[in-house]
Amino acid sequence: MSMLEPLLETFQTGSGFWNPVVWIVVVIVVFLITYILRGFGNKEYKKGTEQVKSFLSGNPEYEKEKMHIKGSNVYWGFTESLKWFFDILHKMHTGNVSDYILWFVVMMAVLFLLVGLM
Amino acid sequence: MSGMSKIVKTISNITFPLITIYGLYIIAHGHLTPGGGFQGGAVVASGCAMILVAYGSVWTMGKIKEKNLSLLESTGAICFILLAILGLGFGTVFFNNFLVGSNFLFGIVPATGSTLANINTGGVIPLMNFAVGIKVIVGLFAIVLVMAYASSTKEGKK
Amino acid sequence: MNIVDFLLQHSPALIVAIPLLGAFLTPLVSRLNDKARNIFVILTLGLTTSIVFLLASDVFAGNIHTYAFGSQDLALPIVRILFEVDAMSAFMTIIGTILALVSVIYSWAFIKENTGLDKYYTLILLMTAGMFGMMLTGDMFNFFVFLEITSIASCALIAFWTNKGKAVEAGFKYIVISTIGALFILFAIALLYGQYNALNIATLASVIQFSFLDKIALVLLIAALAMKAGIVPMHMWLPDAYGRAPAPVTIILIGATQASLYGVFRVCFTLYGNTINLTPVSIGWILVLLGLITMLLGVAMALIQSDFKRLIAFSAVAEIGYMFLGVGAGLTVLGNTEMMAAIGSSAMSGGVFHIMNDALDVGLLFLVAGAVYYATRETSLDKLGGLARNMKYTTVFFIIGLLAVSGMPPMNGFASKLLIYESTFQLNPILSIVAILSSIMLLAVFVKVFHSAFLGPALPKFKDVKEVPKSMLIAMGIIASIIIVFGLFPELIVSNIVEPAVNALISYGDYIREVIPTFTGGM
Amino acid sequence: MIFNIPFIAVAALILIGLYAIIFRRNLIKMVIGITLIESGVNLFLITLGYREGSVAPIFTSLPTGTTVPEGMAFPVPQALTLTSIVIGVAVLALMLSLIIHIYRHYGTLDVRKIGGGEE
Repeated sequence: MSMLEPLLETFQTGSGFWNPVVWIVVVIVVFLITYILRGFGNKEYKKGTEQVKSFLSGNPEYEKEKMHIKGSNVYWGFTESLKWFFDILHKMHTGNVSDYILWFVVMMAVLFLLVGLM
Repeated sequence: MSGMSKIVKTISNITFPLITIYGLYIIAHGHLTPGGGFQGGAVVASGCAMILVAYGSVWTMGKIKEKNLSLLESTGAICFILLAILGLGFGTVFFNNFLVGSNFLFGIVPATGSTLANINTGGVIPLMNFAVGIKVIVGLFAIVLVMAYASSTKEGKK
Repeated sequence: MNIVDFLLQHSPALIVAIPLLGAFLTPLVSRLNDKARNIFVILTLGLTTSIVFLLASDVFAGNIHTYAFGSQDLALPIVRILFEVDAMSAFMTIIGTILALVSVIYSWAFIKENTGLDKYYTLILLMTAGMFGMMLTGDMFNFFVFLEITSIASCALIAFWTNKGKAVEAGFKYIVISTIGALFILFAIALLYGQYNALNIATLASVIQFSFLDKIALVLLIAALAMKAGIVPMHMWLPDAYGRAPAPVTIILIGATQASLYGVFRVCFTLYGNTINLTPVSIGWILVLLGLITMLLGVAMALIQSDFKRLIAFSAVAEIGYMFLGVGAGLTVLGNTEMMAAIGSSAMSGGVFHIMNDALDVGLLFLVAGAVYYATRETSLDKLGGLARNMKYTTVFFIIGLLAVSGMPPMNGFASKLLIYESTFQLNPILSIVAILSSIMLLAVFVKVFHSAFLGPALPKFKDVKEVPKSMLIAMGIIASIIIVFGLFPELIVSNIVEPAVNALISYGDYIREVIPTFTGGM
Repeated sequence: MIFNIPFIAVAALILIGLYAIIFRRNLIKMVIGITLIESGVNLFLITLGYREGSVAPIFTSLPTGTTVPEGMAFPVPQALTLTSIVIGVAVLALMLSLIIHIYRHYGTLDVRKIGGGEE
């Protein structure tokens, strides 16, 4: 046990602490509770009946492949509402190496102003 | 790029040995005069590049295999590092000049001041110059050769 | 004198020399056959790794190693090229060696079908040697030389798939960026040399005055090294290079980027350590500000990417912001013993620990992206889907990487981010709010990837996709297990490895006194 | 004033090089700009090592009456410059070979056309 002691030490962050081992115990307990709760509902689940079908407000179900939300469509609402911000970002990233160097020179000038003159 | 006229080829044939000798001189005297492995190697490589221009890259590629060039190049680099590691083995630390003062190969300690230069000095420095020289000659020539060959085949395709 | 002492004494030179010798022996060995070459490269890096750990164990015990090339002693430290290894250098070399070893193991299967493999392995070893040189050297000019060696080798590797136009273009962008950065670094070195007639970092640090020319040199060094480290708004080369390079190259490229990051820290803390807080506008606050912008913009750009590898590359940009935030927060209170003990040291522990965590987490994600590419020949998230059915191990590794990179407990990313949040909250609450916000957005970004690439119905075109070969699984498994170990025992890692490194940065006087014994100053 | 001319040349070379990289569209001209910056930095290093009336720093075959080491130019900047030139050759070769590949793929050397499609 004395060998294990340094492994189980609590992680001090200066103003707080964090012990992963305790956290893992909590995770295992929560997992067990979830499993028990799942067991209650599992009895009423029957394969092959209407229970398995998905319900889309009465609309017909598409094929499985078409139902998959692709990478660009995830967070569509978020990106749409912040369109002005992402448009600026798109304009920044031109993919042109001259612009990269221009950013470097601009950055250098800003740092000069901050460090050199003040 | 195909070969150039007969005049160019003849002049290149005549000047190529002179350029090579001069480059090798710079490599060999690297520890005494300004110069050394890289500079001499660049001179020799420029001589090789002249042959390349005169005879065309396809002809040169047929004479010299690129694989052998890269093999020779890594040989030069290995020689350099091995000399440094020998400093660890025979001397005390990495890159130690273990030959100096041994009166063996390049082992004489020269007098400072207004003396005439003695080529038998410098310890491992001349040897390292040779290693670097091989690497630079072959490396630069391989770069020029591959570039010329790549652009010539491109033109051939068009 | 037994062999271990001998190796330990000469280890700084051997760590650079063995990969270098191996690099040039590789074309000779590959004449035998391919298997011999792969084993040779792995053995070379394995030997280097063991020497790195030997050196690191001694350095973490409190000894600073110096190694003057070609001389018997430290008689002429101004002229000799000097390697100086303190705990921070040793910490960085451990990261570098783990990444390099994993990369060559992964390459065995990943790159098998390509031609020109002897050159590939030569360049990998050359790049590793250059990276180690940057981390170990104690000489400014030597730092520049190794920076260029790393840049040239990595540029050639980024453009390794020359049949792809995008890869060649990314390689060209990378070499332009790194050459210009390196030239400005050389200019700064020349400015310092012209004033103080020295190139050695310790010698320079002991006499530096912070004159106007020194300020110019500082700005040039920070701007150029920050560009090489991928700080917004000079980060745009990074997604191109990371996204287009083969996955095993990308993972070493992370190490090379972090070597530049190490350069920023070394310049700020050691070279200018005595004088850095003489300016009214603290350099530390500039670093903190850059870190915040980097985090926010990196994660925002990652959110809208549809290419797997470019997305991870942008999140890697965001991760670099955390390191700048943590270490910059420490730099603001450098020289103030009270504040340093209260805030600075834990913020810097977070920042420095996060260097290692970022290398492992982002590295693992890149390897997973490479595995997905290997299995499906596809990197676009719009076309991937349902891969968890066919690639079970890869999915598990992706989940581990996802949790780690977004700072979820119990992975290692959480421990370092917790340190950063708590310490920067005391400095200014806005800092930690931004840090937590971008961490949440990172989780959102990777949940998106997980959903669109691994979940969903089985797509007909990926019906025959198989799990990737063993060597790639082993490479991913090594990193994943290190991530879990670091996550479960953070106190062990922080007190044994991270805190010595942080103390080496803070007490820059020890670094200088190793070469200039008469120097007084530093904590 | 006359001794400041090299420094003015250094500044001019670096600025012209930066101009070429940022505002020229041809990749070859950008590479020329990088080489100009490199020449500027090398010139700066060499100028730092110069002493008025000094001789080359070679210990044998010194002219009679040279004071050692005050009468000699600094050797270190020359070594630095040489290293930097060697690195420059390697970088130049690499950049040009990449340009050959870029030209093959895109059929153009215009920097605005090769970078398209990045987001």
